[in-house]
Amino acid sequence: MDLRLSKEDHAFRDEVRAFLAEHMTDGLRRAMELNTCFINEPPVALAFHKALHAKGWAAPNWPEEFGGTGWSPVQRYIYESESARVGAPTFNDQGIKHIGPILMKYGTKEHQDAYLPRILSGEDVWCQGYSEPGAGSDLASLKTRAVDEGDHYLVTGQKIWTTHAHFANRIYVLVRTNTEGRKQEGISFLIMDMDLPGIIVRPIDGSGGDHEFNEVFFEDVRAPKSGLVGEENQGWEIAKYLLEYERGGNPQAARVRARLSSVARLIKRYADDDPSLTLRLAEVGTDIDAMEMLELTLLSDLQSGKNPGAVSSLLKLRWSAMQQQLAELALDIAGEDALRWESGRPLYESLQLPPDTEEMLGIGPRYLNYRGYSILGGTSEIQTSILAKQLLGL
Amino acid sequence: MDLRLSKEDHAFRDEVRAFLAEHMTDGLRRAMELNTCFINEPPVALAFHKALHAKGWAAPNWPEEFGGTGWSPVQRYIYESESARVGAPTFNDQGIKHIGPILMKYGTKEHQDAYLPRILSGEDVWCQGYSEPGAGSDLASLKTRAVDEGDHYLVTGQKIWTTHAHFANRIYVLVRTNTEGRKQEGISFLIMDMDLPGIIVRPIDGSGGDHEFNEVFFEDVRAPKSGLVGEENQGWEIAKYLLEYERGGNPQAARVRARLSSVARLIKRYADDDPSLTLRLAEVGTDIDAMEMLELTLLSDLQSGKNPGAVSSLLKLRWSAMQQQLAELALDIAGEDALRWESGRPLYESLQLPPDTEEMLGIGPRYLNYRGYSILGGTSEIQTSILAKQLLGL
Amino acid sequence: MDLQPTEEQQLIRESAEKFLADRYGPETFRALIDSDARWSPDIWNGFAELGWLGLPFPEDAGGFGMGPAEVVILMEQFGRVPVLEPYVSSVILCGKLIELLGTDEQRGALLGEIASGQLRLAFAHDALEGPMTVTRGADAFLLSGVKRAVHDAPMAEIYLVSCTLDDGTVAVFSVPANAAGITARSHNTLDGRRLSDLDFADARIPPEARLGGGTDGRAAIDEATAWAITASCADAVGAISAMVEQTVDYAKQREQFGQPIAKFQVLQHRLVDMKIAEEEARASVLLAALSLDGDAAMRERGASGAKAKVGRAARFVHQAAIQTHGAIGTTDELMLGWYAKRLVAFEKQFLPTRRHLGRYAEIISDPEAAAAPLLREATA
Amino acid sequence: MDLQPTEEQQLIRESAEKFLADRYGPETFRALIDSDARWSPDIWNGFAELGWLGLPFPEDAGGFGMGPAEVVILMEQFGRVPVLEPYVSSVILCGKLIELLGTDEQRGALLGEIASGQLRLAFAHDALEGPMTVTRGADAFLLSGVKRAVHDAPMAEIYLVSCTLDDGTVAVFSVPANAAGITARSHNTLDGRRLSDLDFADARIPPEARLGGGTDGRAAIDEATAWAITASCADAVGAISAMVEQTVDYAKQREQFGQPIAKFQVLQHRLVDMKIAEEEARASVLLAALSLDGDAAMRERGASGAKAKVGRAARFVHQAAIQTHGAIGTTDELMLGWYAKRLVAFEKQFLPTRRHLGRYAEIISDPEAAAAPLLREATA
Repeated sequence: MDLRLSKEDHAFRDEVRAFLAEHMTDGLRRAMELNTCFINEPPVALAFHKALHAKGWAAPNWPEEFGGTGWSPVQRYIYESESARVGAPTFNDQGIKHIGPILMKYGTKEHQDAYLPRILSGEDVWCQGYSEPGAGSDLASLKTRAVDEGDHYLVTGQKIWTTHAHFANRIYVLVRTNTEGRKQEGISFLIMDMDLPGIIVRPIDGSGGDHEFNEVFFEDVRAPKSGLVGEENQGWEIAKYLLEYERGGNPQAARVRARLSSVARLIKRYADDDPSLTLRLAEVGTDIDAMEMLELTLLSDLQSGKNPGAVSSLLKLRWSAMQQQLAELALDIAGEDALRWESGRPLYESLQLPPDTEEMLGIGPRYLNYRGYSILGGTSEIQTSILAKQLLGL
Repeated sequence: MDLRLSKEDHAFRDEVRAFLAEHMTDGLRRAMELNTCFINEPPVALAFHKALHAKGWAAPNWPEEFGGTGWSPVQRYIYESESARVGAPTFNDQGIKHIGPILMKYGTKEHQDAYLPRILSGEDVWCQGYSEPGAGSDLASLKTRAVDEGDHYLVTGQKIWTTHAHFANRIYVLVRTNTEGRKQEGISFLIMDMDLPGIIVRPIDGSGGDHEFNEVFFEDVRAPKSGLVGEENQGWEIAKYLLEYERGGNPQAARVRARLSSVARLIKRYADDDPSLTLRLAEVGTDIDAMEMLELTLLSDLQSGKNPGAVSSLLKLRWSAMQQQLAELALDIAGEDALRWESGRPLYESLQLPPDTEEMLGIGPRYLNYRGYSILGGTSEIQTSILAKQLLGL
Repeated sequence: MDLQPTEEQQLIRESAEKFLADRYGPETFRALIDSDARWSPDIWNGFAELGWLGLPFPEDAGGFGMGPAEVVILMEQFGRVPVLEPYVSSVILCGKLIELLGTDEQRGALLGEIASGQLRLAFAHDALEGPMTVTRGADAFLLSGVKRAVHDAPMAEIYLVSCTLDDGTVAVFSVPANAAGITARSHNTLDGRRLSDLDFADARIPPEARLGGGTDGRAAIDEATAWAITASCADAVGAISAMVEQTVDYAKQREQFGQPIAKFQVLQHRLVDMKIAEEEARASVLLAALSLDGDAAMRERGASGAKAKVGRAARFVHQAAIQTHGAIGTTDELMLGWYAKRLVAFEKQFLPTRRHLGRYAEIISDPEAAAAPLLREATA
Repeated sequence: MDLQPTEEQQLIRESAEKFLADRYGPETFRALIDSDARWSPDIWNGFAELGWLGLPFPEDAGGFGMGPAEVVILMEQFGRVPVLEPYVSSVILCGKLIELLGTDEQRGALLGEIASGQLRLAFAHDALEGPMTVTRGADAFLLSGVKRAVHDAPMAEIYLVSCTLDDGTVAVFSVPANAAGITARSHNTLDGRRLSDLDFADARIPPEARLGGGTDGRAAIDEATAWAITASCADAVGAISAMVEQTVDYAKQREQFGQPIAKFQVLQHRLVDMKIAEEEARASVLLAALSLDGDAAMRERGASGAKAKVGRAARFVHQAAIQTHGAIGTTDELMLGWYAKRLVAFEKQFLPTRRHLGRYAEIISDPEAAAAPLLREATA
């Protein structure tokens, strides 16, 4: 057992670092540091994405035949980790990480030709219409109806928690096409253009002051049947494939380490005299070490062609907790200064202040937003119940 | 609202303090400080109990007609608190706090005349036969059978977790007299002499090294019918009355405060340089303050003749946690010295060491034994579920 | 020993419940949050009419002579709204400071105006650091420097400003907000209120503006601060209790997997833990309140103990309440988000939770102090 | 980057499982616990036959040249018994110290005897304080003073004793346990093992008994201690994993209220948290093991990080396991109580959890160190 990179992987890491050093401009770094949301807003990332696209690195997780990089698991891990370590933005993860893989597996040739290149190029921004007001953790009880009207579906209903619907020009939606039998069996997977008449987007104000989520209403939307992915009523299977992707597909260690490092910097600057804060930092540090080892074990399994087993819920559960602990620790370090509130968003556009004053203004919003880590994408309670089955056979 | 004692109560407190100052000898104090169990062993307390009895204070919770003190709720609180504060022992709580009140409410005149004076005088020591190997939290599923054989019951079965059965000459037992209908409805309450043929006591070694608990086997024991308390099959009602008594009937604040103070002394002596330990002590201190206020609110309600409501589960749950936290904190203060193990019991008889070396040897056993606080007398999980119903209507 | 609420205390609670339910519902709160001022003169007048603005002042100074127990009963109801108006700043912190430190003349001039609703004050104290310089001129003090994060300053007509003089005594000056030489830079706060950083540039303060003549202000500042901490702890208990109540209600009606989520044992137990945290927090506020008439050590133990305990409860409860609500809990769609922000702000005001725990730790690490029962000697 | 166990590593694990299942069941454990010696020469010889007593030593010194990964695999199985024999003291701590510090001659004389099972050692080091005085005589060192709490000393034939000399260097002496001038007072430990307090009264130590001639022993002591900490963390992971497994099994079969208690959601979630703690603890031990071939900073980060993390897991798991078992969990009727005691003892040996957390905190509070990924550069 060994944690050393091979010479080839090490050289690849150097190449990634060189790319990042060139394209992470000061402005981009500041914008990312002042980001208080889970993900960055698409406009921030567009220029960076175009540089990636020009280098052929727009889709690290896609096979070469679809314009991806065709990287090995280790290369992909290195790329994602180095990007996260320097705080590089992501552009349209819903396109690249989610609907892209879905279309490669379940889409027609027409779907693939129409959508995949526009995801790579950055022309299309996607959002995901899954959750509904009455269907959160219990996703399968969703009610948005799609009624077959010959050449189109008539879609009525409501989605909620739709991240960045206000930036997206495409949406993929789970709709109910059958109300009989098991609720999982009447769900279909449908893609639509956001400018279809009857699609209405209403913002949801996060208590951290950010507009990240939306409600999306479908009022008698005539959705072309060409948007059906897979078979009718096959949507649950497709969504499960995607959820699996969502919950464990991406290495998080470097991302959480970057936050650890930035909180370490906060302590040095503002609270060097309080050992209780440093000890809390250290506890999270040991947690990250352990989880990174589990992540690397998963990577090692993948690399050896093994089935990595049921760790995606475990990783989601634990990384969420660490992100929250670090945001909470930052709040405690900041003292009363964290009470000052700037309501303009994005912060990098609203603020004109010295760097360390700016930095304080992100701490409160981030603490509040990050409470969502243990909720969105499957609550910690749900993940724990999944693990009770998967890990312990309960 | 006011926390000041009335002049009369204040004078009473002085009287209690004077009594305790006289009868808490150095030897008794040492024995109590080296006690690592939940309760003290009866022999330690006998002399002290006789002094109490001589003063008419043997049964602070009994009405005067049965030889009790007839104290007001506040006086009783003061007495219990002052006793706990100086670490005074209790003698045969099972007699005075449990079976005594039961017999006053459910016993015949014969029961009362036969048993109550001998509890007061210290001649009788009682133990409680409730739990069984398969009936812990789910007490009502108990299986020990008592079959009516005319002039006696034939009792067969097994009890477990019987505290101090090896000291007791009497036992009160829940037995099954009916196997039909709801399981609660076939239970009777029976008292027996421990020297009846067929009663066998087997010690259970606690992992803290103490012998506090026992299994009690009933092998065709012929128990006189005169031992039936209340009606046949009324046992569950009687036990519930007693459980209510057990779970909230006694003020705990002073007892836990005494431990807080002793842990504060440990920190001063061994770990003055580690602020993390002092902060943990302080957290428990604020917890004790809050719970003592709730206890005093209960007392105030009692004093005004109000029904105090459902707080006994809450008090049990929280005091247990605090006792455990303090035992854990002591363990952390003690460092490697707490690894030295003296297996002789009681410690005050086994040890001949300087006082602060002695004190170290109680810390490990106490930590281990005190894990039982959140288990015995109703687990914390059960208490929490009771509170979900009582406090929140869930 | 008596912890039963008096009839008067019950009346205060009931009238607060009624007034706030009638006049200060979520719509009113949201309207104020969307306003620049972040407070309502109309509501403030209502408080005055009900006698709340003079509640703890002596009757001879236009007040109602009520004690800490009455204040915490009222404050808990305020926290359930949560009330945005500067009650703690004006009435408790500055009002008590004037009462404790001021001359009869100063008390007469100021307390009555507070009680009648005409005057609001803010305390420019900056307990963490005091970068002020004071020069004693011929006929006035000259103040220069900065007071940061003065809560509720934007709605105050008078600032009380603390300064250490050259003789080492601490002076508290009563200064009109619009006095020459004072500039305020105002900010919104995380919980929807307002604060200012005050710049003093040779601001001239006449000697008679010093509270209490030549008396050192330290003891009065400490005592008034203990009152304010206790009041703000009670406010936090109000927010906690509203969160617990709303979370229990939500769990009973929100269905997932075909049943109310309140049926899930993990949630049941968490809700119980939240309720217990509420009860404990309330109990420690009562202890703090009943310690305010004691000596300085007792007051500090009560106030710091409550701040530490309520701070811990505040954090656990707001996090658990959000988690139990799920995604909706992370938004401003319900009042929940505002309670959470109130509690975050609570933890930071008057020094953070862990600093108070540290103060309490210093007291309790003395074994004698740790052993002392809460029931006190009868007064002679 | 490869974290797949090799075939050899799987073999070590399987042979350990088999040997311990056959030869070291609960009855054997209990018989040893009831004995005065608290270890079994027979078992020890079995270890020797399987090559475990020389596992990490170089092949030219009679060992098998295995690395830290193999050691932690074996130790985890030891922790599942839990093995009472002084493996960490003799083989890892003293063995590694001899390997790292000793001259070729000393390595030749001692390591082979350890590997063959003829020799057990204990390290008299007392990291907390060193109340020893050393006088350099004409032909010998004279040692006086006390070494407290020397673990496994009662079954050792040789003590390694650390001393600071007058020139400031740290010497480690290899001293026969029965040498004149040494008195041992032995005690049982909480987890059923043995330790001694050693009194030295002008004990004469010939110069050739000093390991490594004149070399300062500090670096070797630190490195050997990092090995021992890592090994003892792996042992704790074994005890943790046994507790988790037995608690899950118990919850599945123990019925209350008409169903297995494993059906209660609160218990299910706690069992999951226990299992996660186990996985995390094992992962951080692996990191510590794979850091032992790095520089001193990397070793310390690995070892202290693991001690802190496994310590936290150990406490949570043993408390949760006892609670889930109910009253039977507080007794010695099941093996559970012995695992709990093993884990309590683990936390205290080689400095307690919070001291290691403090060490790790010093490292990680540097933002650069905090940001560094675990994957390392390829060696040139």
